[in-house]
Amino acid sequence: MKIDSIAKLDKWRKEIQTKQKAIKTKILICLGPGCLAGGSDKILKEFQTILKKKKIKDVLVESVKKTGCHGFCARGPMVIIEPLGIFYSKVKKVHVKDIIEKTLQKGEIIEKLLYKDPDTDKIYKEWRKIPFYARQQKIALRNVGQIDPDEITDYIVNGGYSALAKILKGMKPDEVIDQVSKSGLRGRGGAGFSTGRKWVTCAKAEENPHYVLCNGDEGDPGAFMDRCIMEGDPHTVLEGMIICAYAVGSQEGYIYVREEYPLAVVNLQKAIDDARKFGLLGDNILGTDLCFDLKISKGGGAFVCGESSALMRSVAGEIGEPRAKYVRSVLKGLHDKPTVLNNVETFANIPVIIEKGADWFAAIGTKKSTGTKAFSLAGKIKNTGLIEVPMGIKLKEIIYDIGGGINDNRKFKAVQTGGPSGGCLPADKLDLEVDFDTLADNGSMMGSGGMVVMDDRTCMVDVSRYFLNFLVEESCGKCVPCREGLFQLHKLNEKICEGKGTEDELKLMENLSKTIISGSLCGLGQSGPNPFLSTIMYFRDEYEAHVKKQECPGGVCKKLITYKINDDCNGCMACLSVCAASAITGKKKEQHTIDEVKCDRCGACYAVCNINAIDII
Amino acid sequence: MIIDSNKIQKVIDDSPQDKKQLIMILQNIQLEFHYLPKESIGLVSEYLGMPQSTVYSAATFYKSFSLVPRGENIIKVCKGTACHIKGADLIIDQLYAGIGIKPGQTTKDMKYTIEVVNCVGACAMAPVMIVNDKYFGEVKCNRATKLVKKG
Amino acid sequence: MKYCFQVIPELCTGCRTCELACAFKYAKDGKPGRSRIYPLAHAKDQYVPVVCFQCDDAACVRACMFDALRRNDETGAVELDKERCVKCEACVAACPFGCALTDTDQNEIVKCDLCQGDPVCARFCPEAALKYVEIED
Amino acid sequence: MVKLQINGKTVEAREGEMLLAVMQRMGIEVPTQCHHEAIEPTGNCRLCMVEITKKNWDGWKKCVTSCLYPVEEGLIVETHNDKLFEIRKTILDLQLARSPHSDYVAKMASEYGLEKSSYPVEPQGDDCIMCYACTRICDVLGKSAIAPTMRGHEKIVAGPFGEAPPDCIGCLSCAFICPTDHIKWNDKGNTRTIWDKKFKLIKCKKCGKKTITREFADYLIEKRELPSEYFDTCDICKRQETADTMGALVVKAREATI
Repeated sequence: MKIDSIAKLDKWRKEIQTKQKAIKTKILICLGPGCLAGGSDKILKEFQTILKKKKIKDVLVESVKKTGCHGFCARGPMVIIEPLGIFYSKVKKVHVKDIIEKTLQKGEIIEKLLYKDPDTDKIYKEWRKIPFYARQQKIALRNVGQIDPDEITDYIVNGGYSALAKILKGMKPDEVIDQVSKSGLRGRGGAGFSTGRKWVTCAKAEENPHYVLCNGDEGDPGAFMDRCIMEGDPHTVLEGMIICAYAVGSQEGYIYVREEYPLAVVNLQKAIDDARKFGLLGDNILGTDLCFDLKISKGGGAFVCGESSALMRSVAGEIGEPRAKYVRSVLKGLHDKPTVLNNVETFANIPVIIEKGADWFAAIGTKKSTGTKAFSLAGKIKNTGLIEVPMGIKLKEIIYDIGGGINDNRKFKAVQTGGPSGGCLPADKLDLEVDFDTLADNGSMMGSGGMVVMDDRTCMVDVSRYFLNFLVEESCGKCVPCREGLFQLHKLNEKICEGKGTEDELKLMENLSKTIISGSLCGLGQSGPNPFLSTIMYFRDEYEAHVKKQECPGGVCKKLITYKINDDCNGCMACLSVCAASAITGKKKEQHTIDEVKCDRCGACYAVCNINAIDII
Repeated sequence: MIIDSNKIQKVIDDSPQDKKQLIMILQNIQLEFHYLPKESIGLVSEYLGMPQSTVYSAATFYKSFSLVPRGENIIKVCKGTACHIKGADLIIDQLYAGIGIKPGQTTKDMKYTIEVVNCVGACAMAPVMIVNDKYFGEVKCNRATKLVKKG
Repeated sequence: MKYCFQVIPELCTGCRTCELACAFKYAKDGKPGRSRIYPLAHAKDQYVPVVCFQCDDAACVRACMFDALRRNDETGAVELDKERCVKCEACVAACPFGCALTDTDQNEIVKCDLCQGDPVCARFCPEAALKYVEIED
Repeated sequence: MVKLQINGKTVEAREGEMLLAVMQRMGIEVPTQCHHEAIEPTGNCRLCMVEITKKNWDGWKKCVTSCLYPVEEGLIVETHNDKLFEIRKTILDLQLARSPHSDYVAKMASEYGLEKSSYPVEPQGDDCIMCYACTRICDVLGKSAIAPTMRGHEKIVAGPFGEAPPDCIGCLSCAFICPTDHIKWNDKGNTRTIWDKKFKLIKCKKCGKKTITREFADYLIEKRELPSEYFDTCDICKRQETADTMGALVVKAREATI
């Protein structure tokens, strides 16, 4: 069925609304990566099987909905029952029968499945009230976790494609751009370039054709916001791109998705096929003159392809080596034609901005960084997951109020933002307001929004080594400073981790970093030394401990630590069984010992010991 | 392992004959054979009318392509930031102890291949291991080998 | 204004002044091997000064894959851009008259460029067998 | 025409011209490795970096590779200062570690006071500085027989699978353009070897002198529509042929007038 006019779209929306009203209760089951690993697909099937046999008032098989990531991954798999918003977490397949019989049939709450705040012991029935959710404001993620990403009807019933209808009904392209400019929206991919300015430049470019590209190559380790949007609400990305195409006069677009996100590819493809089927993509969209079509381009596992010129070469089927961008890619982009490249989250904001207006959006966040930002919380933090908060929120609000603080109530050491191009911020920066400029002023960056929290058991020299290793592997190898510079920087960093570094080499590293930053060809190299520079800026004492005293305060660097079993050991044999070096000896129920010579410091024993009977010295 | 060139040709013939689709065609071949057989480089180059070196260059630039046969079961250990600080290395060590191969290697019986991937975007459940597209979160290192063998 | 380089073999006595003049201009030591012009005997005591014809549709220009040979419209000469030349010798192999030459001493391609509009060979030819003359368009 | 300032001097340049070209015209020398007129600039070596600013940039400066940066009206360019010296020196220092046996790198580095690298030297390191001149010239030729393969520090220039490149025609352009003479080749008898591939050299049908490879000649014949007989004889014999043909004409003309 082709929806060939705006009136038909409105009519269709009303029809779906009426139809969906019949389904009073909704059981939302998160099939995001986190919950999926916990077996949420099995839970979904179990619900469907039982409900097929059972007749319950207001509950149909269609009530069971699979959704994208609901955010609170630490508590997954989760089942949410709407409209009451009952939040069951850490659900297992065996619980399904109980949920159906007690909650759905009798309206009883199963308390043991509810969320209990570990600090206050308060039990929450409704998800919206949980502190993790209460502080959030969702714009880009508005539908993620709420709708079935496979159903275009779910998107439409929640107001989807009405922004598109709005512009087609009565906004000129420059009016659309005007709204985007006024909203103050800045690119969510990292650099924070004004989206409106990008669109204006492309729209005005005389060369044709114009392309619209969506960057879904979320390569930053520790970030998964874009993944969740592409998987959980693919139509919002499409709608954002179609609006952009209208504004800049484009007929062809690509979504570049990383290979590591297979589900995102599947869901996006389904969305594209559906949109095409209903006349929301292709020729004469909604019966107007607008013609725009989209294709998915799959990346091949190269971090550097997140860089715009490399991404464009990759879309064109070439190797993803960046080129110097002295002519901006918005003018000479894909196939050397004017191209708008925005990231997934940026496009996801567009429909809301059009719908609610630039002023509404600009009022959220800070003056220079408007709106909200999605972050992925990971690392040694209690409430790992996906969040969206207004810009300007303090780091500590994110980490403590939403994130629930550090695992095992250990001491916070640092938070890494911005991925390999970003940096680590120490405890005295927890009062920082999170926005593009503040983070950059403090030696880190917003990046795409990954936040990895580190506790006192993390070694910052090791963290720097980790990122440099990553960058050495991911450097395309084209220009000398990045290829050779990062390689040497990593080697020197490794020496420090082994306790063999010298103070002169530290100085050499700092000097080398300067050349890599100003001498490299693309953003990967230009920001490559950031992990090193930000850790040495805030944690110089740790570097000095490695260099001067051959000590690793974090207890991580293998060459500088020894493992010892203390008197708490109850002889459970757990450590012995994982010791690949056969360095642990001891009888059952007797204290074990570690042979320091044989021990290769892999740390497996430490990781499996449940009673803290192993010390790192 | 002997791969029938006709089979490769068939995969190629089903793809658009467009230089811009080079990476996609290579992906399609890999999807079918789990790696890029040597012959495929020449066949793709012929099909698209581009030099073999260009095809080979792309096949070696992108990490997801493998030019050597891979095992029946692909084990991916995530080494994203979150997984790193939560002990991804331990999983790799334990897998080495358990099945005797390191990342990038394949067991002699062609049963397992271990690969390290840079973040699969499931950071909230770090450390993460993926066995044939099945995700395992919060992997305890001493259970890694068991999880792999169970599949 | 256009110029044309004329060779009048009838007047050539084989004195080799042209060769020397050219060699002196382009190689300091004046080794005749560096000359771009070759007075060659075709019969006993009969000579032809063989030099680049600056052909209209020159094989050397066609053969050069790197666009290093281009016509100078002012002098009418096909000139070699040394900065672009990679010395692949395609021009040498292609020229049907054997007039793109390799200077093996210097490992360079040498080619007559009519001395940028003042061919020294013509200037020094005692018999006026070589002439650089103005022609009508 | 565009007016800009380089090292305090105002110069005019054609629109679209790269800074490096203007600098070279002015006689300003900056080191370059990957630059060659016959190929498009790519900015691999980063040695030709200059610092640019504009009046309205409020003192903000940025480093750009002059080989790739087109001239702009009002641009203020500095080609030599402490920062640029440091960048160039560090780059050469890094190359010295990677290519410790290269005379080419050693010579350039010594101009920056570097006798040996500050970094751990890779004794196995080869002379390839990854300037891509070879692959770019092969691209211009239209063959792209060799290409950068792998990535990052592992990157090398090679044919597919490190074997003899099927598309190579043995023209030697890559070897000739290579600034460090890293690409090895040899001609022995009738055979030329490069990239582990063997080629037959054309033998002049008159004197037997070896000219270019059969493959290269065939490529030129096909691509540039050149008559194949042009390639049968060597330049010396062709010159003599020319003399003979012209001489015969003179004789004929003389006989006609008599």
